[in-house]
Amino acid sequence: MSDSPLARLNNLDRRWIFLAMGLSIAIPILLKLRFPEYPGPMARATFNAVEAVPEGSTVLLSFDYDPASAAELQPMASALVHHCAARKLKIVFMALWPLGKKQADGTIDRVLKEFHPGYQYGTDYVQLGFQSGNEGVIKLMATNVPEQYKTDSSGTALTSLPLVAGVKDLSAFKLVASISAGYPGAKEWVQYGNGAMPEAFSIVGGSTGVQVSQLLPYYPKQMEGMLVAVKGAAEYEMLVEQKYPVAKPEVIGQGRVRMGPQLVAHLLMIALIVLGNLAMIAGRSRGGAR
Amino acid sequence: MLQRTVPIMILCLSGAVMVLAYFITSAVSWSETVNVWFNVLAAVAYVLGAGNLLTVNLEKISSQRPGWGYSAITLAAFFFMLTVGLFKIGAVPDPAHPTVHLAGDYETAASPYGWMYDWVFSPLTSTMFALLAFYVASAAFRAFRAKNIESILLLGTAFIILLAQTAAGMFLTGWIPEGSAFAFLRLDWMKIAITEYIQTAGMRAITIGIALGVAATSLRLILGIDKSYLPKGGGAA
Amino acid sequence: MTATTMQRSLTTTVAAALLVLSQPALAQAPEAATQDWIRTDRLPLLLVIVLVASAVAAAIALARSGRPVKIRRLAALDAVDEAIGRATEMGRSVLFVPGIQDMTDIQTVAGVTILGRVAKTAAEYDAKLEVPTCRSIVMSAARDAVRAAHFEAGRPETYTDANINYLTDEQFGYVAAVTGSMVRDKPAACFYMGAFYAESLLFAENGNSIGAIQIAGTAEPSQLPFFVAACDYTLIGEEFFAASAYLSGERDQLGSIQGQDLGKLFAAAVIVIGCALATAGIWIPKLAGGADALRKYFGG
Amino acid sequence: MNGTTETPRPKQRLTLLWISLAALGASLLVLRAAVAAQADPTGEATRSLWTTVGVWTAALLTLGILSFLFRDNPFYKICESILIGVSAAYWMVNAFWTSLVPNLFAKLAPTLVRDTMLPSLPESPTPIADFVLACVPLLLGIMLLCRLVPSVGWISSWPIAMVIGVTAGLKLVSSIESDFMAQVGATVQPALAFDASGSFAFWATVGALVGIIGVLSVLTYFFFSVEHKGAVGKTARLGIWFLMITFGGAFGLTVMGRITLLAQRFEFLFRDWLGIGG
Repeated sequence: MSDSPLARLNNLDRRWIFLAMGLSIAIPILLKLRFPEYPGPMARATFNAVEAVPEGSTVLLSFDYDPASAAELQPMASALVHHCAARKLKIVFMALWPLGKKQADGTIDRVLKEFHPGYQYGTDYVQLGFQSGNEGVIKLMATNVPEQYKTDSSGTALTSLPLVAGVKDLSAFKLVASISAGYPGAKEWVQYGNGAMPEAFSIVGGSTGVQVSQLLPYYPKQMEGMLVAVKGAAEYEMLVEQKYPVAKPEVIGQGRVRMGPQLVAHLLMIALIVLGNLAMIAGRSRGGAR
Repeated sequence: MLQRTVPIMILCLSGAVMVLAYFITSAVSWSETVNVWFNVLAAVAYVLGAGNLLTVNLEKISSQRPGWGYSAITLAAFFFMLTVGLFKIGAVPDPAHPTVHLAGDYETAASPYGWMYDWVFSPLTSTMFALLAFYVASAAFRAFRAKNIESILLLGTAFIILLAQTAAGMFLTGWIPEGSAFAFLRLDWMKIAITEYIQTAGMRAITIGIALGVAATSLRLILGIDKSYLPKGGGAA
Repeated sequence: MTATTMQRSLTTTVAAALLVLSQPALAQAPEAATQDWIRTDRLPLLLVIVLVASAVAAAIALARSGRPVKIRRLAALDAVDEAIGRATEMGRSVLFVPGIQDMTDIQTVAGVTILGRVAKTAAEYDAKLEVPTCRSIVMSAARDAVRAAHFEAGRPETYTDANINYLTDEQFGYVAAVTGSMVRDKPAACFYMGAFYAESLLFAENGNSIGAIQIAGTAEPSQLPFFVAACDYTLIGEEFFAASAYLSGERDQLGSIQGQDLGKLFAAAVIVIGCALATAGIWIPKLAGGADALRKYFGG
Repeated sequence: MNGTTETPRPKQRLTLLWISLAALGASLLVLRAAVAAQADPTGEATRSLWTTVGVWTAALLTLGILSFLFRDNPFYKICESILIGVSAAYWMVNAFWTSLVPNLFAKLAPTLVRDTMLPSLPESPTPIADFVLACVPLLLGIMLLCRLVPSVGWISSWPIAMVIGVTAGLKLVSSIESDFMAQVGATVQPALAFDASGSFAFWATVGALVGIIGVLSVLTYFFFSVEHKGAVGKTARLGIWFLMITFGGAFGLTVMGRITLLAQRFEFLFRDWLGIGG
């Protein structure tokens, strides 16, 4: 057989492809490669939405995901909390998913206490925790927060926590962010939170790659910013870190670390598609000559 | 008659009842009730499944067919998991009712069942799932060939989306100003346009078609036109 | 005798159950009496169901009356005979995967009816047909369907339960076992007909690596791209549901496919009229109201 | 029929390799466990011992599944056999405790179940109704199991017929309501778009038109009773193009998630097992 090397690719043992795929994911993980990101319009819109909140205002962060989606969503949650704290915004944490409260606790420990030790519980941030009821929780909070949350997650009455003592309804917040892995999540916040009082606050959302199509219709009208999966987190991290650097980049750089294997593997896929077609053309031209 | 007519009658009747129940106020919960029944039925049917699993593997072992050792491993794993799960061996007692052994929590990491789930079941299934990363690559290499317009559209779209998914997309086209007349050449713009307009339209039409297909299939069954599910001839074993 | 008594006891039990089921309603009778006993909010849906159902029924009636039924060819189904024939020639088996859901998914029901047709051809060719299942009840139903197919093919003696087996309910456990047996037994034809999720590509890529002809059919939109890319033929969504009727070749069933077409015509008409109204409504607000009403009726 | 004598040599060598690898892993495991037990005499060791054994088991099983990519081999076959056995039992146990116990046994014999399995089971206000209702699935189940007895095996098609009938009825309604009607309704929209200031919006109009034409052309592709010729053929062809773009896009969007899955397995192998790259 005297086929050209390209044409011979048509009979390539697919195990070489497997090996290439394995290496393209393993090596970036082992070397913890971080590539620069080029923030897209959605990430920039999210960044600008947080920047637009006046210093000292209160924001509401809803952790609507569980450990299963944490790989995709935790990096953006960490960056968002750091961004808010760096801007000296008061943060109220809550969760529409039962396991979301744990995710929020972890973020408070790893980001807020680590990088912003000055943040005091009760005056600078409050953890409301999880309440069942899905969109019902949002609906009630839109008119009456103390009715939905009588206490914070550790049982302290809201009235004895200065930050939330005076909160009546959702209009107390200047920004609502929902990091969500599905129902209930950012979509419900738009429909029932923003729907109840369209002018009171802006909404930004984080989403997994799978359910992004559900949220696209709301961006950018009802939802000012949107972060999609690890990629969105990486872009947003880039913006946040440029303006508010941190001592330990591994906490706020998780998105970009996770994008390392993604970038290499995606480029490999693209190369494979190109190679496959070149091989086909090479093989075909020989076939035609015969 | 019992073998052909009765099943058809059962099928038609239960189908028609479920359709009507959806419109009758007092019957709205019927679908939930039936759902619970079927879950119980599926649980009872495990007797058949487990029986089949046993027969097949025991037969292999007793006749010493090639690979009988693997059958033995399957059965050993099966019985171990079944025993620690059904009898809740090593389960953590319920603090409210410490005397009732079977009320204990058998799914925690501290019990054998939970351990098996965490360190055997879960890594095996998630690695099986992760194999897909390799297969998407080999499928892309093999199947995405520009043979005709259809395949060019298929691979072209996949190509654009793959590029737009990473920093490479912004690197290549990010310099095109967003407000300009050429903004549609930006990969992030293309990705949104493809997913939001073309994919939405395609998926909508597929869904409408599927809905009609489901409806027609259901009608064929309820009207007794499609009887292919019925057994014919002698007793079942 | 036992059968009749059993049947009688069944009827009484079902009657008792129905009585019990309606008890909560009876208990609330005082208020219920003032309420509607029919869900009036669902009447628009009822109307559309009646419309679709009567379209299908009318098409079936027309087909019965002797009107010629023309259905376009479906390449994937024309390939079924060829694939099984090839497997027979090569002395290899045929693999049929009826999806990973239980019989409570209509896709599995459709998959099992297609299995019946495939099994009939396989029985005629005397090809070995392997059906691994992911659910116990599907195993039972598949055995019934394949046995019936052997009877229809006039070869009941060649049927055996041994090739239709339950493996495990776990999605990836099932995949591990099926792909493992694929590379070991090297079936020459693989059919994937039913509800599929992430395993679609695992099957299709392994089937390809052993050189099998692969024919897939599913109504799971998220998995269609993988089957389309990696299989030789794919029944896309609605085609999958038409397949069992198409393969049966019976007039009634073919008629019902034409009924589906009437349903699509209806959908297209609503879309065209609605969009025209909505577009005209930009200038004439009254017409926009008409489009809104239409959209609201359909719950969009 | 003795297959082993005919087994080609390379295969035996591979088996030997796996066995020695497994032996090496096991001895390392024992060593590490022994060190751990000595370092931690407070009793926490047993817990961490089991976690260590767990990490090693999981790592070996992960490698076993991955080895399938190279070729089918005994290591994969062992993993496959374990997975079938464990997962079949897992779902059966799951069905027993979440379905049979609360929905069948608790209804048939509430007192017994409360005493032995579910102490927190509340008293039912309608015990007799519960009992009768629970008999239905029990009866269906018994009929299904009749297939084990050849003489009455035919009766097992009755419960299957009921499952199919109920499914057909439920899906007929739900597919028309949430798929057919909702999607048709969502497609109804103006074909021209203007922005807030009232001027013509080019791209939004293109988007709206693409949406409407896309749905109609793909629907045309699905027509069965008309041959795809002439105008219908051309429209159907356009429909296929829409389908191909839809599928290509979906394929591309799925890749990221699949890579994440594999990256997580690698992270487990590197960090939790080998302790590198942490």
